[in-house]
Amino acid sequence: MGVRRWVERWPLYRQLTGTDPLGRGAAAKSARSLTLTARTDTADSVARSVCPYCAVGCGQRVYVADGQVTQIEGDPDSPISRGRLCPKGAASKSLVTSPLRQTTVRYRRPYGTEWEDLDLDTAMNMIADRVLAARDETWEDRDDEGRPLNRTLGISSLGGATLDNEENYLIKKLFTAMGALQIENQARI
Amino acid sequence: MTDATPPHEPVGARFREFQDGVDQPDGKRRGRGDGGEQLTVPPADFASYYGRPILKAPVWKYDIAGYLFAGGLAAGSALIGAGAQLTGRPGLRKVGRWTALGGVAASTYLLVHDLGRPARFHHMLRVAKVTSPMSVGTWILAAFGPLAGVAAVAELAPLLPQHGVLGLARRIAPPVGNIAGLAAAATAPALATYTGVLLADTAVPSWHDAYPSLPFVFAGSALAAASGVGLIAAPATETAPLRRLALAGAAVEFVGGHQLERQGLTSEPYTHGRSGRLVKAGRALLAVGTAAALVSRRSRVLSTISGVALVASSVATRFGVFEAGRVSALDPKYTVVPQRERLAENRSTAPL
Amino acid sequence: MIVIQGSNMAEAHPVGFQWVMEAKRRGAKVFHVDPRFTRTSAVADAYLPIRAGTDIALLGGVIRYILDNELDFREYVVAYTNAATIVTGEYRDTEDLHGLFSGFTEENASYDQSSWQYEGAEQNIPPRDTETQRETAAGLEHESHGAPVGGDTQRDETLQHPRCVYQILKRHFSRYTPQMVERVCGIPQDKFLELAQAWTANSGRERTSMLVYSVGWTQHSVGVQYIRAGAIIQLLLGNMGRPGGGVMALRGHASIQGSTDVPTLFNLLPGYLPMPHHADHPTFDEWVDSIRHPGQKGFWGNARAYGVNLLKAYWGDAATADNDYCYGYMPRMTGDHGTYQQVLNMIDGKIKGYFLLGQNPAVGSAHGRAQRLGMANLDWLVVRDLFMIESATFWKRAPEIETGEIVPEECRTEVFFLPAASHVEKEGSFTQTQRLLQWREKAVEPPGDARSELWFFYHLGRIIRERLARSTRARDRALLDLAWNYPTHGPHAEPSAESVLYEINGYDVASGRPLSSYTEMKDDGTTAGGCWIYTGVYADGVNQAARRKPGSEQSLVALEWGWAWPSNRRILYNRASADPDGRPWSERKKYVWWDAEKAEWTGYDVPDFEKNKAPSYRPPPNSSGVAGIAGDDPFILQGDGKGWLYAPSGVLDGPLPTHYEPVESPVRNPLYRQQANPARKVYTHPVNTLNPSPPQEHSDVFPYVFTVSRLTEHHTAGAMSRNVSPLAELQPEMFVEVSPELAALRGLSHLGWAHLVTSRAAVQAKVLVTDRVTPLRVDGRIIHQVWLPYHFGYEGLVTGDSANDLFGITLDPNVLIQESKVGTCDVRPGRRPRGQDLLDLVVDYRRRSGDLVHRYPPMVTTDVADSSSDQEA
Amino acid sequence: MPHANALYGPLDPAPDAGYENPPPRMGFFTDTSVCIGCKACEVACKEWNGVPESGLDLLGMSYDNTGALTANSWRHVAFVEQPRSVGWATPAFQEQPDGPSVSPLTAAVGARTGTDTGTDPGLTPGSPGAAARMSGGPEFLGMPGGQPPGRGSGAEGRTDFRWLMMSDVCKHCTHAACLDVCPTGSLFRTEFGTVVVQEDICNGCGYCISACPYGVIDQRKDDGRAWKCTLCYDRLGAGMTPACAQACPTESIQYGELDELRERAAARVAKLHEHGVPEARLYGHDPNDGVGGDGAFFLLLDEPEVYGLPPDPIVTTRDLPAMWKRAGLAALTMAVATAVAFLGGRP
Repeated sequence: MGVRRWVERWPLYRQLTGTDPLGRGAAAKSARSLTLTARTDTADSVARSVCPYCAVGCGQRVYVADGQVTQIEGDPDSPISRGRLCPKGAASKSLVTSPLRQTTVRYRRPYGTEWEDLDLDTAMNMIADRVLAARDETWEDRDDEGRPLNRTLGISSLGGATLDNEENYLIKKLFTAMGALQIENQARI
Repeated sequence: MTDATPPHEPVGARFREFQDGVDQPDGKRRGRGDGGEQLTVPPADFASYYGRPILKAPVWKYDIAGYLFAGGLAAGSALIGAGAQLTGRPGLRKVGRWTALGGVAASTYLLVHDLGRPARFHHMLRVAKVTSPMSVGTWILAAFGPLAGVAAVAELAPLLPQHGVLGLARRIAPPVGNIAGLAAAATAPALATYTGVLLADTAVPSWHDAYPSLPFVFAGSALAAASGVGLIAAPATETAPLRRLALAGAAVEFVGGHQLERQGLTSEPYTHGRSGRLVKAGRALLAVGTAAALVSRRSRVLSTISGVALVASSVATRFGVFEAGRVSALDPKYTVVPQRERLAENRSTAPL
Repeated sequence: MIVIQGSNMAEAHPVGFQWVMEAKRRGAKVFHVDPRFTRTSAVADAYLPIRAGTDIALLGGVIRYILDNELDFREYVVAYTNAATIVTGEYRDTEDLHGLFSGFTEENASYDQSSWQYEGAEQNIPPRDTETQRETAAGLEHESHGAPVGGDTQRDETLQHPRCVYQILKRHFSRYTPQMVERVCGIPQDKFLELAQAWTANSGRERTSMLVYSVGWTQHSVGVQYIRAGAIIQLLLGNMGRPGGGVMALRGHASIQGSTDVPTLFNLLPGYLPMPHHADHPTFDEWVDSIRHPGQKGFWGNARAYGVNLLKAYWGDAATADNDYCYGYMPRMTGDHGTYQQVLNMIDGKIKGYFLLGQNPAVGSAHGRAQRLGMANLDWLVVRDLFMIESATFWKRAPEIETGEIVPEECRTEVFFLPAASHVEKEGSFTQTQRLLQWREKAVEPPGDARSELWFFYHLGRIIRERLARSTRARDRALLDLAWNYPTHGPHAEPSAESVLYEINGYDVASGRPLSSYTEMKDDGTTAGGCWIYTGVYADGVNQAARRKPGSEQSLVALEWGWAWPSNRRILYNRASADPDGRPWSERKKYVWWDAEKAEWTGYDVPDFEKNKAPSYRPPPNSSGVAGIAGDDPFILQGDGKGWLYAPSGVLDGPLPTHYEPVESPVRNPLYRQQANPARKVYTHPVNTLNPSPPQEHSDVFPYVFTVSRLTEHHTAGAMSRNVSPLAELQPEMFVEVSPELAALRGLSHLGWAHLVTSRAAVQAKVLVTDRVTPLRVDGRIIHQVWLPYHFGYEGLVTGDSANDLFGITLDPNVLIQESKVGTCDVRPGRRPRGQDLLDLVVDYRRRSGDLVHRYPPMVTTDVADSSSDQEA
Repeated sequence: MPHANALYGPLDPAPDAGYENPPPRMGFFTDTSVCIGCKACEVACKEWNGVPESGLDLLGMSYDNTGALTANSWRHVAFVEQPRSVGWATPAFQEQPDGPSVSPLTAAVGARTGTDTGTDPGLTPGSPGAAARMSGGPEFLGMPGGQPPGRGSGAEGRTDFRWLMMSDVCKHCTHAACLDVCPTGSLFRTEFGTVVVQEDICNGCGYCISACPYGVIDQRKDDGRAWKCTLCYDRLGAGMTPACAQACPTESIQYGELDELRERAAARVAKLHEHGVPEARLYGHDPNDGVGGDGAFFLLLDEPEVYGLPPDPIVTTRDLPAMWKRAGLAALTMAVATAVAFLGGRP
């Protein structure tokens, strides 16, 4: 039985007995080809997303298997992009899975010459400390004529325009409450 | 800072070459702008994409040129072995059979070594495709190799003890060897000539256009080389047929080679450049070897010289032909110009 | 017809360009105007090479062509634009003042706008102090609405009155002849006429033409006026508010539109509400009144509600009518706090800390050296990005390390690099270039320490509020009273983005019901909403931005894909797609129309008009707010409901576009004695040297024009493409494109090296000599232009010098955007020197071109004879 | 029995390869007249198929830094700058103060970039002379003006200009030499009529590489195997569009049933001819051509060789029967010669 199956799977046997005597097609099909599937078909989930590059707003479908992004391609449903992507959009999977992505906090101490590692919680607390200190040091309560200023000019921020509306909203809200005025964005540039 | 030429630091190895050429002549000439000078590049009579080859040059390494030689040698030697066997020349037979085995072993090694994935050599046996000279060749080799092996091993019979199981083998070996030797010889011409098809059945212009002649060149070269080995190694008393065979081989190769040079533009690599020099050297050596063979008669020295020349000729021819193919694939001229001519011809003969 | 100018659409917006190709397939003609022949030009029906920075001269030429030949869409122009409106007799044009308008004050280099007002409206509103407007980039407030106009205007619908806008326009543009266009722009007259004829021939009842621009227009010291000039043409030809028409601003980043709508900009609050100014807006009422202008017409009459809702959204229960909804918590502007002012302040040691959130100014902002020197003089810097970008590693890898200007051991800046989540690792909405909000679903968890900005700011706020919990200081009340309770989920306590969107949308305070339209916003504190123009995105408790009904199952307008502000309208001012009586201008161009039977506006899109306001409606005298807009006034967010050919206020550098040379130009302005924009924003700072331009001496030290832009294969400052292998390999090295003629002149060879020198920096690049770049004949001289991509920096898979290092800092006065599309430079063969030699080279250039540190180009040059009488050598 | 046209001539390849009732033959029609050279096809292909990087080299061949189809680039966008008119546009640089065109010279310089390694995958250097010729077009015979660029101006300067872009790909020939010569059956014809390398089979013999008349298939040296476009065989199986065609923003790459694509292409050519682009022509569409027609064919605006395509490719196996005959004859000659040599000496 084993031998027989082995022989039957031998392309030469299929050549001699099947429809493909020249061995250029059906007979030559390999085990991998016989079971080949598109990985979009076998993905665990698909997220409907939007391209992060320019402002055209092309629809993307993000395919995920085992918690990893396995494919990102254009969403044919999008009336804007009709499933198409430019080279940058088409490279989105490489963008999010790039081995060059930084995934840990890095810290350069004053006058340091190398990066150091830092725990995320520690970093958050250190940043909060510095924000509060800078704010206190540079706080302006009122102008020369006694009109309110309620602000600090000791803190700046420059945001990229790939941030979400919700993120921008919280950034502006927090900084405004903090009195930090110098909040800027790529939109200025 | 003045306009002194700044240091050049090539960003990548690939730039080194054009850095040399680019930053100097044109730039300076244009910079001075003293007029009149022609800013030209060598003219070409055909269009192309940045002058780049249309075809991919064969990725085969010189393994394959070696394979062509070794396979041919094996085939010719098997024939000689069989001839010697049938005409009662045991010394020559032994040399023929051993050379056949050596040749086929070497060629198999070279063939496998040249694979990108040598461990998958056996995939060659998945299919048998008449459209693939390599597949056909593989099956020929699969037949020839064991036969040549058996024939050669049979020559070891005298070394076996007279009695016992091995004694039986000692008695059976010669007839088995004889059958195997004849069978190997029967497949040998195919082994020697299919390689002509192997090269010709490609898009490589100088190879493909040479399809009528390459099998002959290779057949002749195989005979010459095998004769050469025989002239060197076989007892002088048994080499008479080899002189005739060398002559015959040379004749066949000369005729084939002559055709190679008559196939239009794609002959150029066979006559010019390094490949052309190799081919020419092959022919010169062939002439020398054949002549030496004819006059050598009883001279051991002359026979050896002849043999070496014939073997060297075969090596040179194979490498020359191999290289000519590479050259013709790398220059878009050999792809575009003949195709353009063909189109023009078709157009002029097409009914209006 | 599609005119693409100031944009390389095929390269920078390839997928959007499919619609251009679709139109072309259906017979539309595509014109491309650009300093160099690009991939857009390659498929265009006509390409016009232009000298960088002269677009207004070309557009002015088209305006003159239209007016001279009376090719305007007269019915549209009379009814829908302010062409008939009469302007005060005080007004003086550039024709009278050598390129200045009336009202210019030299001391502060700004205009008093009162002499630009409509007749009879001069005293109605005290024009805001223009200098303050400039410092606070007040032009940006008009992204959602026009500047105010007071009272009723006087009109002459025959357009014959010498002071009606139409006649003023005609006179203003009278010198923009085809000959002048050729002289200024280097565009041959035939080519110009081809454009002008096609544009006018393809506009009217039956046909429309579209105008497309990008940052090729905005990044100029006269940037806003470029767009004004384009808008004037589109209004004159009746192309606004109609399908296949309009002015398309192609923005360059996924949510850059969102970043202005829900701004992270110093001068704006969400929904284009101004950030309070210490002098102008000391109280809540003064702030509100400055927005709504009591007595004004149009939708800004409800500004109080928008303001109250924002403050309620910010401070929740703490915001009450009694405390002016916590208006007192708001920080106040005193002047320019923009990013470039900040950078100069950093260099001067005035700023302690800096957050960079997915932004890479070391490469992406003008004057890269100033950016890096600024960052090297901070106490601390927080960089949040996907990749290790140049702005995070300036302290060890910047070019200034090599020159010794930054020494790691002496640089005190403490740097925190926090990895950010990518677009598939968080949910949220992007607003794309057509104001369309689209929701992204989260696909996977971010890796390692990577987090969203939402997470970072929510938790930073949480920690800060915890630290201050026991504080009794007044200044901390704003933080402690902040409504900062967002539900979180998941292992990292990620705040819910939908809950933030819900707050942005607005809700009824008592019931929590999401508002469905900004018209539901109340000014009594019973509703709260973070961004009034986004109200409706969460209507009915449904995330409208997440709607994804396939395009194939909808009309072309696709109203059920995502959600566009305002009110899901896809074409703004689409009332103009119907004639004054509410009938479509033509069957071909039918879009929105008045259904008399049902007495309502209807059509393919959401009508941008009050649904039941009949075309015949005329406002009663002295009406204000929305009621003041007539039934045939389509431009409902303009004070007078009209499309503004002439802007009596709101545009700080003149009511009409005027060609001024770029601040750095090799050419004396051929049109006027006034060389450059007299109202531009200038920074005098030792680091910010500017190359001399005529009529200054030594402009010949920097004889060539350079411009920069994008490649398809890369994205802005390069972090998102130079770190991505399949993109990096497609454009692997910094290069400069030069014409064969300049290559011959300067001894450059293809694939050899060249370096460009300005008074700021020298930048090296591989040379691509190409026919795609042409010299131009400008005012009798040959002008050479070169082009560079600005994507390269010193980090990533592929690296190179940054083109933005070449630029100085000069800004447009209206929106404070820098002039980074044109500058002058010298071009030299070979690589640039390194280390001290590099500094010496730049210093030498500065010396040869005069002592630039102390000599800025004069703001006003009207006292210097013009070019026609003072031919330059 | 094999079809009479099994080696040459018009043929529906899938049934000939042993598929009973195969789906319609699928293919690409690449319309270069609407290509904007964005290279989305190159990237989308790499993303889907996991194709490795192909080198970080500035080649100076206009915007082409890929250079050629290789084992690591299964789509390749060619860029050609020419001082010629494109039918749909007015002359780009009319009345500009230009000297003569520099395109031939830059092309000649670009030709010298690359290495000799052939397929590393790498890029073989070209011949500068032949490169210079590409930007002149077929009727362009001399070199550009005899003086340095910039010297002349006005009428003698360049006025016309066009920038051709074309996304090249495996042609999926009806008669695919690579497939024919493959000794392992790694290369095979799919039910969709496409030609695919089976990566679990290929042993890197390299024969296909010499056999391809288009220079498409290539060996990846560090891997040993041959690689090329699969026309996204896995996606086709799932009823999806190949990655490149799906991404293409301007429908330059169209995917579909080959018969329908051929009709569409003919209509497009007719339309272009009508609109003043007489140089538009199809390439690889004709079932009667030397490879039996391509599964991926093109609309070109210049001669094929300008884009790096062979003008009249013929599948090498067309001549295979004749080759075998010659080999048989040679073999016979060899046998006879041997016999004569051994017997002839013994009268």
